[in-house]
This record gives sequence, structure tokens and C-alpha cells, in this order.
Amino acid sequence: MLLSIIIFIPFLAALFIPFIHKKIPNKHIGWVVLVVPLFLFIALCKYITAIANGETFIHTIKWIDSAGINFTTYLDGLSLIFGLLITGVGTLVILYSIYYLSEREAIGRFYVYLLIFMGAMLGVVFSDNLMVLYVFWELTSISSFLLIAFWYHRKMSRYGAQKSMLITVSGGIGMLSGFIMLHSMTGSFSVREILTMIGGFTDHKLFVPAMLLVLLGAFTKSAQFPFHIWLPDAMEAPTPVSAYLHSATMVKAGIYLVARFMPIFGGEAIWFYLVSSVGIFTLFWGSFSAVRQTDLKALLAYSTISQLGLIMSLLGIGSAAYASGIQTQSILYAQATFAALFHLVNHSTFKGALFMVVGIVDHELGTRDIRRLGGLMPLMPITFTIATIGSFSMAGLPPFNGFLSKEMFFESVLHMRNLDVFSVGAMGSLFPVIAWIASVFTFVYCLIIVFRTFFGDLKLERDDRPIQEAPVGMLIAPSLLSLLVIGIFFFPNVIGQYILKPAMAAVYPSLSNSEELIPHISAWHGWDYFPLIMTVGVIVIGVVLYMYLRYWKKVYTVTPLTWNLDSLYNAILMKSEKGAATITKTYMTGQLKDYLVYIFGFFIVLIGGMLLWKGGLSINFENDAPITVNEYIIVTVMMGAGIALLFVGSRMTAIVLNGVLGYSIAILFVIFRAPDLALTQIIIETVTTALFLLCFYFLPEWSKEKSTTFSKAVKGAIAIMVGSLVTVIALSVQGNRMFDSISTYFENAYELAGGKNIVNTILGDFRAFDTMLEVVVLFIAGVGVYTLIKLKGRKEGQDVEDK
Amino acid sequence: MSVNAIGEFVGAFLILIGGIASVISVFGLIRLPDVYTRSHAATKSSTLAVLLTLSGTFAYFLFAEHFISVRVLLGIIFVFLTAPVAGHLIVRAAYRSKVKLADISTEDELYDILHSTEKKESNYDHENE
Amino acid sequence: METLITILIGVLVTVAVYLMLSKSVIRIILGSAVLSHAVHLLLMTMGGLKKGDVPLIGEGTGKFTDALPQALILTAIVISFAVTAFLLVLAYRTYKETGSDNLGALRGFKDE
Amino acid sequence: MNNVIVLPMIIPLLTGIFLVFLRPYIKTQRLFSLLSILLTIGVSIHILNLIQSDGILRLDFGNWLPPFGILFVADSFSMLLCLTTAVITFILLIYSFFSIGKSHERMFFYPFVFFLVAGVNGSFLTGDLFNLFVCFEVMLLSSYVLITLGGRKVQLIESIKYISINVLSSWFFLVAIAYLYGTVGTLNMAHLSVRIAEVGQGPLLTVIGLIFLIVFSLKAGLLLYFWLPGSYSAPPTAVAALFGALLTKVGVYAMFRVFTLIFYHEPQITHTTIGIMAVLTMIGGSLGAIAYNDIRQIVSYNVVIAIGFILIGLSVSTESAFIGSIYYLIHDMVIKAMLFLIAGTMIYLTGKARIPEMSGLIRNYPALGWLFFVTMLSLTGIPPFSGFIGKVYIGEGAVENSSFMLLAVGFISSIFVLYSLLRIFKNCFWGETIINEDEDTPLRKGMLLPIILLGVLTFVLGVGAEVLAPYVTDAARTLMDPDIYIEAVLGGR
Amino acid sequence: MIQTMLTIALILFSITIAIAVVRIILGPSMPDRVIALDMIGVNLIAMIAVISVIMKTKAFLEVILILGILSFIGTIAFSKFIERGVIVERKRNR
Amino acid sequence: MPAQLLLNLFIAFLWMTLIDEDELKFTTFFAGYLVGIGIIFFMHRFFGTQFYLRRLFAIIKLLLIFISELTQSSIVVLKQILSPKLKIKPGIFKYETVLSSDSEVTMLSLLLTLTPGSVVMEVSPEGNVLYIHAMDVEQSKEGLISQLKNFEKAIMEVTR
Amino acid sequence: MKINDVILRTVTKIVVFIILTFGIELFLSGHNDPGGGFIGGLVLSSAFVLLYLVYDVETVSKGIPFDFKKVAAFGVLLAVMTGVGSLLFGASFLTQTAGHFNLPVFGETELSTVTLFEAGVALTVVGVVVTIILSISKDV
Ligand code: NA
Ligand code: NA
Repeated sequence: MLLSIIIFIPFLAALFIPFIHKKIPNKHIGWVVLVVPLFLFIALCKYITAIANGETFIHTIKWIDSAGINFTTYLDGLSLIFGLLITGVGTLVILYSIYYLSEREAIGRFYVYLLIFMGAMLGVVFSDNLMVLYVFWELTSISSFLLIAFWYHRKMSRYGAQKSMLITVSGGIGMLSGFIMLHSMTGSFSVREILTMIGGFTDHKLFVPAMLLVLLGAFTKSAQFPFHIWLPDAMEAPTPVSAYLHSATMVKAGIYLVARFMPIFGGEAIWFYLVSSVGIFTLFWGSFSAVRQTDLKALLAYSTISQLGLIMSLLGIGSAAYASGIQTQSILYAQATFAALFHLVNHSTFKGALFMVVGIVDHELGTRDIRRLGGLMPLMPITFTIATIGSFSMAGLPPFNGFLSKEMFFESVLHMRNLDVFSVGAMGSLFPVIAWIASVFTFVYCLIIVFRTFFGDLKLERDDRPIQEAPVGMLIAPSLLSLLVIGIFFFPNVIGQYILKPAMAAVYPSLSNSEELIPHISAWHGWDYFPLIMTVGVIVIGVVLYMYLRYWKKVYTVTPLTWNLDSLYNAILMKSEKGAATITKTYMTGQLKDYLVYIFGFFIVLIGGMLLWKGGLSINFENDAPITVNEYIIVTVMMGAGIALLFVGSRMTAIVLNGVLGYSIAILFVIFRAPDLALTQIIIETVTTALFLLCFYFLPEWSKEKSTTFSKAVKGAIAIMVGSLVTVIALSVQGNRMFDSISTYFENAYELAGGKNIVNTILGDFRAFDTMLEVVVLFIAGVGVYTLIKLKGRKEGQDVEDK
Repeated sequence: MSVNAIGEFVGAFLILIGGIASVISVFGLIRLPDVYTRSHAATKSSTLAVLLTLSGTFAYFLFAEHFISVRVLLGIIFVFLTAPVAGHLIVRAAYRSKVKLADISTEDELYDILHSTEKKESNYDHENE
Repeated sequence: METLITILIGVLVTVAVYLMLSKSVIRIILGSAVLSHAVHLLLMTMGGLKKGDVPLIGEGTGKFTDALPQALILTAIVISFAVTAFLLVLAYRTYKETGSDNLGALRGFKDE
Repeated sequence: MNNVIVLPMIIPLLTGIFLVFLRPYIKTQRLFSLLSILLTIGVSIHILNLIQSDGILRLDFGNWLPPFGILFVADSFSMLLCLTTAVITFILLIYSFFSIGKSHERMFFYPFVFFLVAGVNGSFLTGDLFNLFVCFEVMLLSSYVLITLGGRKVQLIESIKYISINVLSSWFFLVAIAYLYGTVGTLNMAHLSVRIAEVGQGPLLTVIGLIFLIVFSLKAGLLLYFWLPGSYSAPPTAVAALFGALLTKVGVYAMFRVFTLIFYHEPQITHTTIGIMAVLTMIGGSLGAIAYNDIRQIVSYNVVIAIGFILIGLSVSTESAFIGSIYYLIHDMVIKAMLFLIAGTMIYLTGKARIPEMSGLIRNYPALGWLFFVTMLSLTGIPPFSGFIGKVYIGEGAVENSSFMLLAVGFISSIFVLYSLLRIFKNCFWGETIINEDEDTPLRKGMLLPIILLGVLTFVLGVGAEVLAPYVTDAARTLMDPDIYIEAVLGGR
Repeated sequence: MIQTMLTIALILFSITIAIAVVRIILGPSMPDRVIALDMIGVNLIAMIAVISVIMKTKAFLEVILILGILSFIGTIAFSKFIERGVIVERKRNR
Repeated sequence: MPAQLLLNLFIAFLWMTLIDEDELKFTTFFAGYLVGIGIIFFMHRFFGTQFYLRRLFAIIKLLLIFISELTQSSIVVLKQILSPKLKIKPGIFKYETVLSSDSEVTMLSLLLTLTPGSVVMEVSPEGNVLYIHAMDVEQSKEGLISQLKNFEKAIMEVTR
Repeated sequence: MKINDVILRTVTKIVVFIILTFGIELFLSGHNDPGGGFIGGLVLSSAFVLLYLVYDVETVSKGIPFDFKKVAAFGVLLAVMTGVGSLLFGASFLTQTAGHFNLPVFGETELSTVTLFEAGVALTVVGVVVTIILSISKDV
């Protein structure tokens, strides 16, 4: 119950903000809002011990029960980590934002979005039901969209918002189809239930598609290559947002998803390869790209991408444990997952701190451009300290938590070499190499952050006020985070035992009793510990690369690298808009003639094609009534009049000919023993003719259709084909009467309805409803004509909308 | 032969004559040189034809079915009344819309009154509307 | 008879389709009028032709032609009259507004 | 005898007629309209619940037993649509009170709206194929008048096209009825089903079925949708919304009815064709939605996409697919009305229709902006709005039937929907404000209220989907098993 | 005998109509066509009368009168159109 | 004249009551009416007006004249049509009529138009001049004019 | 020279009465003979059309001062109300009933709701046809 409430509290709070907003000045809203995550954090902390003891909590509220979509919240070790991150970092971010945001901003709106995001994010991690998870998943995308475009008057903000929305929602839709497939296989939307059943479905044809689609969702959300392109542009958001959504929480939803689904898909080679390779490549690409950035936030964005890739690849390696069954080796691989979770926490701490630092710099100097920064150390010592702690942790240096998880990462990729499942082979050796290269770049950009910003000469002068240290309030949050960075380094096993262990149990339920599942984290493994050697190598090469950066930076201008994915994205949007316009305008000509050609063409193709393909024509003249000479003449007259209609030069002649047709039909009705029809036909024909004449007075004489022989031929061909098809089917129908008509019933009209005119009894009694509506139709037409003539449009220039 | 049979025969005969008259008049419709002369063929000869036919029909029903068809009688009266009006109207319309008389025509006492003064009177100048 | 009428229907449909494929509104309306003639005949033919007497009880032998299609055609005739009338007036109004009855020249909705 | 089921059609019909007499009294017309549509809503809900307890209801007009007379058949499917129609009309009426203008109100605007509703509801309810044609015509004639009402140039030109195409489709309808009557000699839909089942759906009957497919495709805008963007862009907003919400849905309904009740024996031909058409429709609609800068066009192409999406359900023809289609159909009626209203209101406020000409509207009209945002999400099928559940079920149906192509195109098309609307939101609502305080056209509360109501509706339908579940499931069950319908219609013979 | 006479008459009327259609197509003037149309109307009346006799039914006798009425109205309409362009005048001021 | 009609009706009614049948029969009434006609014709001079059915006779006479003219001229026209070579000389001539009322002019025009070979083309605004198109002016103009005179006389007997 | 329509008008005066009588007869006899509400209505309206053709709109409107839109609306209302009427008597919608009455002038007469229904139809037809023709004619 409490869990469900926890999810809803942020939403409720968001709902109240517009009301509170009116009473409380802008400045103080943040403090009210701050209470929410703080409360939630404390509430969640209360679960830590219970969860660590192996308990889980579940609670269901019925929603769309008939579809199996219920609001089931589930708390286990894995969701708890995320829950704590969301609320914990959330608290700090809000605290930070209180000082960061100017009073003139639409602060109320900001917190509404932020709270919605917080609720949605909690929803994602606490939901057991896939559909509910999806609900919240998309809600995170939406709130992220709104937050990125918080300054919506900026073009780049809108651009970034749209980009992130398109990519993440697309991924989400893919994920949704994956979920649907899972449901289709197992009949359940509950992750826990699916987990228990999935064993029977691994050979199902939907299994792999479902997996791929779920991964699509995860990869887009977690900014994995090639979907990472939205993240740098998302940096248009206010910095607290970047710190919160785009580094600490939302982007980790994909990580969460992969971890959550590992028990379901983990044993599959595709899963293993895809997750680990995409992750490792993202790691490399992110770090490589980060180095070239000149905007500090962009740099941090790429670094986030890279770190997410790192975590992702660890999860991929960790999934190998499922392939090798329950044995020591699997424990070994499972530890990659442990590393992933550990790094997840660490990353949130140091990256959060770094973002806040960048925010401070931006806030105080009005720029984040590295080329214009420098020499801030003496002016902003505290900020500098925090930046250094964060950067060095990210670079994998002791005594910071990043060092620990980085070493575990190296260890895990090194295990890849020994992996004997999935026929890894040579691939296994590639992983450590890439990991190491990526780490070098990581080291380089960390140096850039610290040295380019805080060392060297001060390049920027502010006119209005001197550059100074940020206000205390703004420093509290990053300071707390950097304290955590150091704290975790010294007491990693507290986290390991209380937080990571139950999470591991959630990811590896079958291994949960194994003690070795949770390694003892230590900073020192001795000199012959290969990861340590790798780290040293990183530092040495990294320093060298940093010093000679300006010489090798030309690499980035090599052509293939400038063909980046961003311009591909832009080109796709542009091209598809243009292409769509070209295609659409080719066939949407606005010309009735073309539209009619399409319709007739479709008729010919569909019906003609069907007849050719399946047959169905059997013509049989046996039932034909005899014909007399005068009937031949009448029919000939009609055909003649009809055909002549095509060639006449004056519309009046056409009307007369149409009249001939109408009158001839009346005589046919006489021949066919239909007096009522003959009567009606004659009168209607006359009135129609009168109408034609009435209107013709105002219309111009019709001119000869000016069209090419070709288009005439096309029209003729279409007309002939339509005519022939109609005829052929009609003939076929006559040869295939399968039942007697129901109309013999009406021949008792006199007994049934007291009328001797059968047609009239049908119209007035048996099918009086048709007649009633037909009268309505006529009435509408009549009044319609009246309005058409009476209500006239004003003179031109009013084409947009009546005002 | 009974009275009825004779009556039926007379009816059929009238109808046949009507048919023949009709064909002859349509022949005129093809053959005559201008719309005015054709109107003679159409409005009169064919009126005659239809009157004969209707009378035949009336006679037929009277003798064969002993049924006095008021509708047919009414039809006869109607045709009598309206056919000449129709002919009159068409011819007038033709003349007023300046359909030329055939070259063989000899007299036109209407021309001066209608077409030569038309410009001044400008009765029905539909180009203004 | 049915075959003959069916062929007639085919000819009428051909003519009507050709007329409808033109640019002039009047031709289109005329085409639709011919189309409706054709379909009325089709309905008639589909019920079978000359299969009995006029559907008036008390007239003839007591074997009637199918009365149902006749009733349907009646309805259809009236409806097509209603539509034709409206369309015709619409054409006239359009001409008055735009000065053209040529749909090719009349561009309704424009985007760029 | 269940006379009550004629009411969803007869109330609007009578209202329309009475309103003709009330022509000069605009206020009375409005009041009368509202009361009558509320009554229709009430009656529809009543019938819907009656169906749950008593099963499918039928009413033989004039007491002539089927298949000889005409009858109305009310099952959950048809009544759900009737109810939605009435609700949407109610909301759109409110909008038109504030937007349509006195000259229209005096020119029988309300009567035509009610005739349209009568035609629509009649089409949903009728159990007779020819009567369906007649009901279609009632609806179409009203739409013809409504589209021209006001007589602006564009309206006139577009309506000529609209009418001509509909005349053609009505013609095909009659041709198909004629053929069908010639082969099986009956018009009652249940009876048709029985007779066809008896002799088997041979190639000839399949061909006839395909002609019906063409007819309904034209009405629904399935593949043959080219008439739609132009005609829906021409009339005043309230009318466009009415069209966008209701008209195509009638075609969709008819397609579902005919291809689940009558021509269901050759799905590999008919239903596959529908599937292919649905795919092409979604592709064409998606391209159109991103091709234009005019928001009316964008909005119209969104109608097209939705049609394709809904018909995935028919192509797939599993129970969950049907459930999905029905949910989505209802959703789409609501959300299209909302979309058209917002688009129209934007045009009203700015006097512009093209994306580049509008900017920063959200600052002047925040409520409108957020409502548009909600619309965008709902249309994309993002929860918790109404499109979600239908989308999930349709997806499930496609998966069950291994129609992955349909699934893929359907889901990808929703990305195009998102993108097309995102463009509007991003460029028109966001961005620098271009309207000064003093040029600011005030947004009348009366115009906003209906949009808000629709917004609430899409939210409530999304969150409260379970409320509809029994009805929708029942409707889908009936579609799955034609015998239920046949038994209800011909069982009491 | 009687049947033969009637059939011949019927054929003759049909021929008349066919020829009249030729006149309609050929024209040359509009009044020509209207005359031909009027003639067709009149001949249709005759045809229907004959058909009624052949079929021995009274069912079509109404049609005769109707045709008479309408061909009259039609002719008036056409000739007014030819003569004045407008067939229904709002107000006759001359 | 209405008095005569009323009287005639009265006589018929009287007849009916005198016959004294069980039920009212139209045939009896009609018989009474015929008897009344005889009585009134015999007595009409006492009223000082003309016999009210005189017009009936005039109409019958007109009809007879018409039918004979119709047949004659029909034959003429049919001959002309069927003759291998067209020898007609059509033309328009005008005719001033003595008739004045609308119905008289109309009747004359109808009769003239119905007889083949001649069509009334125009009536002058004053209503007294007819413009007539004749199939063959040279040969039949005289005949036509005498026919017109004939008709005029017969019409006046009906109307006046 | 001004057009003198004397012939046309004089004949029309007679013809119109023939048409009107015939129209009513057709309408009433529809149940047993060809005819009925539609055809009757159409014939009646053709009488009006004839009047409008021969005379001008203003003259005719003076003589027949109805709002034909309302005539049509009343017709539709009548047709629909016969259906609704059966609801009031607890019968199925549009159930037609007939009764035999002894009327003073007409004697034993069958009066049927069908007749009412058809009267509605006829009125609608008349109203609509005349409305259409008038609307166009007045719009010059
Ligand atoms: Na027609
Ligand atoms: Na639009």
C-alpha cells in the first residue's frame, strides 16, 4: 500500500503546486517541494533492512483487470536501489535548484514537471505489471521532454526536446510491442509471473523478437549507440534537470529494464552479445566523443553516454551467468552485474556532483564554453574541490568510489577472455582492449574538466559583479554528493551488503543463496592485479594524450567522423518531410478526376484481379426472358443516346439525350411490369430536367474537353473496363441465383397489409422505414438547396476560418 | 363475330393506323427542311397518331374488358389541349432565338416586327443577367 | 432479356464513367445521372425480368414479378434525385462564386 | 418488441425536424438541442445496459418479422458507437454555440447536425443492408449540406469533390446490393449470413464482398482516402470536428459488420486485402501527416492513419483485435473531435493555418496548449489516455495472428502521428510569442469548455477503461461469433 | 391477328422513337431537338397504351396521363429556356 | 343561366322522389335530369335567356368542324411529306382576328395549330393579331384563312 | 414585340386543375393501384412547377402563400409521427393500422395510418420540389 502511495505522492504534489503557487512566492516553492522527495527517501530507507533480509513487498490495485493490466507495485532489491537513487538524488537536485533557478523563471511549472517525472520514475521501477511500467516509462519521456524545453522560446531547447521525445518514445513503442509479445506468449503482464513461466517459451518464435524490442526500449532510453544522439541535445534543459534526469535517473531506466529482464532473456546468446557489445561500443564512442566537446555540459553528456555504456556492457557480461547454469563460473560472471549496479550508484554520485558544478560555473559566469573558461580555482575553491573529486572518481582514481567500480569493470571484461559459452572466442579479447582505450579517453576528458576550467588564466571578466564562489545553498548538494563519493570508497561494503546484495538476489533469484554472489569490495588487490596495471596504463597514456591534445585533436575533423549521427538524424527528418511532401503531392493532386481514376482503378484492379485469379464467372442464359423487336429497338435507342452523350457539343443536347434515356427507362419499367416505377421515373426525370435547365441559365456552355488522345484513351479504357466488369459480374449473378427471393412473402400483401399494390405496401408498410428515411433525405436536400443559395460566403480573403 | 370482337378489332386497327401515322410524321421530322416545317410534322401528325392510338386503346378496353377508362379519355383531352400549345411554344422559341427559316420559304411577315426592332426593345437580354 | 439489359447497363456505365472522368462539373453530374439510371436497371434485372404480372393483386394471373427490387429502385430513384438536385445547385453556386465550372482550374484547398 | 432501440435514431431525427420550425429562435434551438442530445445519451446508456442483461435487442419495424421487414438490431458494438456519437455531438454542440455564428444557426445548422446524427446512429443500428444504404444517405446528405454551409469558395469546390466521390461510392453500394440480392435473394444481414453460410462463399460472392469493401473503404477512408483531407479542411471547425469524429467511423463500422457477419468465410482474400489496404493507408497517412505545414491537413491525415490502425483489428480478426478496434474506435471519435476543435480554435485565434505562421501560443493560451499536448499524447497512444488500451489490444491481436507487418506499420505510424503533432506543438505553441497583448483574440470560455470536456473524456476513458470492458468484450464476442447475432435476429422466427 | 397488328404498331412506335433520337443527335438547332423530344414523349404515350393492350392490364393507364402532363411541362421548360434563358422568372416586368 | 341549371337539378330530384325506389340511384337521377332537359328546352323562352345547353350543341359542332378540318389537312400534310420531292413553300403570314377574349383567341389558336399545315407563332401583345407559320403559303393561304373564319364563327357560338 | 402568353396561360388554367385532381387521385389510390404518396406528391408538385413556369414567382406566391419549407417539414413530421404514434399504443415502431369507417359523403371508407404516412410523404415531396425550384429561381 505504502508503495503505491509513494508513487502517487509526487503526482499529487504536482497537482497541488498550481494552487500553492498562488499563495507562496516563487522563491519558496522549492522548499515545499523539497519535502516530497525527502519524505519519500526516508520512507524508502525504512525498507532497506527488510529488503536486505530477503523480503519483498507487493501490492495490487485493480485497474483494467479484464486486460490483465493492474496496478501492481513490487519492491525488491533492484527496485529499491533505483528508488533510493530517485528520491535521494531528487532531494539534492531540488535543494540545488532552489538556488539555481532565478525567481523570474516559471518555477511552479518547473517543479510540476519535476515531480511528475519523479513519480513516473518511481512508477517505472516499482511496477510489476508491464503495461503499468510502460505507462510510467512514457511518462518519464514526456516529463523529460517538458523539462528539456523548459525554456521553450529557445530554438535549441525545442529541438532537443523533440529529439529526445521522438527517440525515446519510439523506443518505448517498440518496447510496448515486445511486452505485448511477452503477454501473447505467457498470457501475463506481470514480470514475476512471466519469470516463472518463461522457461517454456524460449523456443517460441516471439521470444527473440520480444527480446529485441525490449532492448530497443532500453537502449533508446539509456542513450546507447546509435540512439545516444538525443542526450547531448537534452543538455538544453536547466542543469538540475540534466543532473537528475539525464545522468542519475531517467537514463538509467534502460539499465533497470535490462537488469529486470535479465532473468527472462539472460540465457540467450543474442541478449548477451547485443547488450555487451552495444554497451562497450557506447562506452568507447561516448568517451571518444566527449574529448572533443567544448561545452562542459555536452562533455558531461557524452561522458554520461559512455558511462551508461559501461554499465550496460557489464550487465551484458553478467547475463552470461544464466547461460552457464549454477556453478562457480556463473558466479564469476554474475559479479559483472554486481559491478554494474555498484557503478550505477557511484556514477549517480559523481556525475550528479559534476553536473551541479557545471551548473554553478554556468550560473556564475554565464558560460560553459571551455575555451572561455580557466583559472577559476582561486575564485571558486569549493567548487573546484567538488569538481576534482567528481572528475577523478569518474577517471577511476583512488580514493574515490569510481576507482572501485572501474577496477571491477576491468576485472569483468578480462573474464570475457575465459568465457566458454556463446562461442565467444576472439571477441573476448577485444572487450578488454576497447574498455581500456575508452578508459584512456575518459581519463583525458576528466582532466579537461578539471584543468581547463579551474587552472590556467582567467579568460572571462564580468562587468556587473565579480566572479565569486557560489552561494552556500548551491554548494550543499554537490558537497554532499562528493562526500558520498569519498565515503563509498572507504566503506563500499555497506552498500554492497545492504543495497547491492538484495538487488543481485533480484537479478539472479536462482543464485540468491550463494554467498559468493556478493564479492567483498576492496581497494587493494596487490600489485599483480591486472586491472590495477590497466589503471596505471590509463593514467600514463591519458596524461600524455591530454598534454598533446592539440596535436591529435585533428583526428576529429577527419571526414568520416564529421558524418555524424546527428546530421543523419536531421537529414532523415528533413528528407522525410520533403520526401513525404513530394510523394503526397504527387498523388494528392486536388483534382477530382484523378481521385475518380484512383477509385475506378482500384475497382478494376481489385475486382478484375479477383475474377482473373479465382474465377467465379459462370454465365448462363437459360433464365433469360424472351425479347421482342420493339425492346431491341428501345435498347438500341438507349445505347445510341448514351454513346451520343459522349460526343455532343452542347450541354442542352446532352440534357435532352439524358431525358431520352430517362424516358426510355420508364418504358423499360413498363415492359418490366413496374407501373409505380414508370410513373416515378417519368416525373423525376422531368423535374430533374427542369432543374438542369434552371441551373444552366447561370452556367457557361460546356466546352469541348481539351485533353490529349492519350488521356482520352486512358479514360476510355477505364470506362470500358468498369462497364465490362459490371456487366460480366451481373451476367454471372444471373447464372448463379442460389436462392429464391424473399419477396414471395409480399405477394400476400392484401392479407398482410390490406393493400393490393404490392410495391406500395412494401413502401408504405413492410419497408416503411426506408420510405420514412428517404423522405428525410429528400427533405435535407430541399432545405440544403435553400441554405446553399441563401447563405453566401462573404467576399474573398476569408478562406481561413469564419470569425 | 361478336360485337366485342369487332370492337377489339376496331381498337387494334386504330392503333395500327396510329402507328403508321406516327412513322410517317417522324419521316417528316427527318425530311422537312427547317424546324418550323418539322414542327408541323411533329405536333400534328404525331398528335393525330397518338389520338388514334388512345382511341383504339379506349375502344379495346371498352369492348374487351368492358371498362370505361377515364384515364385514357382524360389523356386524350390532355393531348388535345396541350399538343398545340407545345407546338406553338417551340416554334415561337425557335423564331425568337433566331433559328433561320428554310431557304424555300417565301413570306415572313413577322421578321420586321420582331427582329428588326429587337435592338430598341431589348426584351429578353439575358446577357445582362 | 436479362442479358440484353445487362449489356445495356454495361454501355451506360461505360458512358457514365467516361463522363465522370472529365473536368466539367456538368459532365460529372450528367455522368452520375447516367450511373444512377444504370444501377436502377441493374437492381431491376437482378430481380429477374418479366417473370410474372404487374405486382398488383387482382390483376392478371397471380404470378407477380419481383416487387421488392421495384420498391428498392423507387427509394433509390428518390435519393438520387435528391443528390442530383443538390449537386446541381452546388455546381451553379460554385460557378457563381468562382466563375468557372472547370474543376481542373478550380483548386480547392491549398497548402504551399 | 424493444421500441426503445429506435430512440437513438428517432430522437435526433425528430429534433432535427422540430428545429426546422424553431428556426428564428436561436436560444430555443440551442436549449432544445442540448436537452435532446442529453436524452439520446441517457437512452443509449440505458439500452447498453439492457443488452448486458437481455442480450442483443431487436426491433421489427411494423412488426414484420425478419427477413421480410426492416429491423434495428442493438448489440454492444452498435450501442457503444451510438453512445459515443451522442456524447461527441453533445460536446460539439456546445462548441458550436460559441463559434458557429448566428447566420449559420439561422440556416438550419442544428437540424442538419441532428439529421447527421440520426443517419449515423441509424447506420449503426440497422439490420438490413438496403436500409443501411438509406441511413448512409441520410448521413451523407446532411454532411453535404454541412460541408457547404457558409458557402465560401473553398467549401464549394471541396464539396463538389466530396459529393461526387460519395455519389460514386453510393453507386457502388447499390451495385453491390443488387448483385447480392440477385445471388441470395434477401437483404436482411443475418439472413444473408445464413444463406451465404449455407451455400458457401464462392468466388462470385467474394467478388461481391470486395465491392462492399470498396464502398466502405471509400466511406471510411481506407486506402481510398484522397477525398478526405480536402473536404475536412473546408467546413467550419465544429463541422470538421463532427466529420473527423463521426463520418469515417460509420464506414469502419459497416466494414466490421459486413466482414464479420456476412463475408467471413474467405478471410485469406478479404481480410488480407483489408490488411494490405490498412498498411497502405497508414503509410500514406503518415507521409501526409508530415508532408504539410497546414495544420488542417496534418489533422486530416491523422484521421487517415487512425482508420488504417483500427482496421488492423478487422484484418486480424481475433477477439483481442476486435476488443482493441472497438476501444480504439471510441477513443478515436473522442480524440479526433478534440484535435479538430483545437486546430480550428488555433486558426480562429490567429487567423493563420500554417505552422510557420504561428508561434508561442502557449503563453497566450496556456490551457489550449496543454490540451493540445494531451491530444498529442492520446493520439500517439501514450498512456494513461484513451488510445492506449485499444492499441495494446490491437497489437495483441496482430501478434496472436502473427501479422507482424501490421503490427510494425501500426506502431510505427503512431510515431509519425507523434512527430506530426509535435511539429505543431513545438512550433506553434512553443517558441517566441508573436501575438501582443492587445492583438490577443480572447479565447472564449465556451470554446475552451468543450475541448476541456473532451480532454477529460480521453483521460477518463484511458484510466477508466475497465468501465467499458464488459461492453467492449461483449461486442467483440458478438463480432467473433456471427451466430450470436443471427440467433438474436432470426431466432424468434 | 389483333396481336400481330398491335405488335406491328408497337414496333412502328419504337421506330419513330429511334428516328426521333437521331434528330436529337443531329439537331441542328435546339428547337429541333425539343420537337423531337416532345415527339418521343407523345410516342411513348402511344407505346404504353399499346403495351397495356398487349398485356391486358390497366396498370399503366396512369402513366399515359403522367407522360402527357410531363412532356407538356418539359416542352414548356425547354422552349422557355431557348427563348429567354430563364425558365422561371422572379417577376415579370414586361 | 344558373337558374336553368338549378331548375334542371330540381326536376331530376323530383323525378327521383316521384319514382320512389328503395334506395337512391344515380341512374334514376340521370333519367330525371334528361327529362328536365327536355322540359327546360321546351320552356326556355319564358326565362328570356338562351337555353343553357345550347353551348353543348355549339361545342359539338365546333368539334365536328375541327375533326373534318383535321382530317383534310392531315392528309395534305402527309401527302407532302411522302411525296418524292418537296414542293412546299413555307412562310409566315399575319391574321387579324375578330375574337377578343383570351379564351377565344386561345381556342382559335389551338384549333389552328392542331390542324396540320399551320402553327400560330406569335400573338400580338394586344391579342388581336396572330402570326401563323404555314407549311405551304402559296397554295393554302386562302384555304387557311377560310378555315380560320370558320373556326371563328363556331367559337363565337360557343362563347357568346 | 412583347411576348403574349395568352394561349399558354389559358390552357394552363385548365391543365393545372386536371393535374391537381389527378395527383390527389393517384395519392389516394396508391394502396391498391399504381400511385401513392410519392407519385401523388410528385404530380402535385409538377402542377406547381407548371404554374411557376407559366407565371412568375411573385404571381404564384401571391396565389399560394405557403412556406414550402414548412410544408415539407410538416410532411416529414407527419411521416415520422405515424411511426412514433405506434409507440404510444405499445406497438412496434411504424406499425400501420387500418380501420373501416362509415363516413357521411364517402360511405364505407378504409382509413389507414398508411394514408397518413403517405400524406406525409406527399407533403414532403411537394414542399421539397417547390422549395428547390423557388430557391433557385429567386436567386438571380
Ligand atoms: Na435519375
Ligand atoms: Na483538416
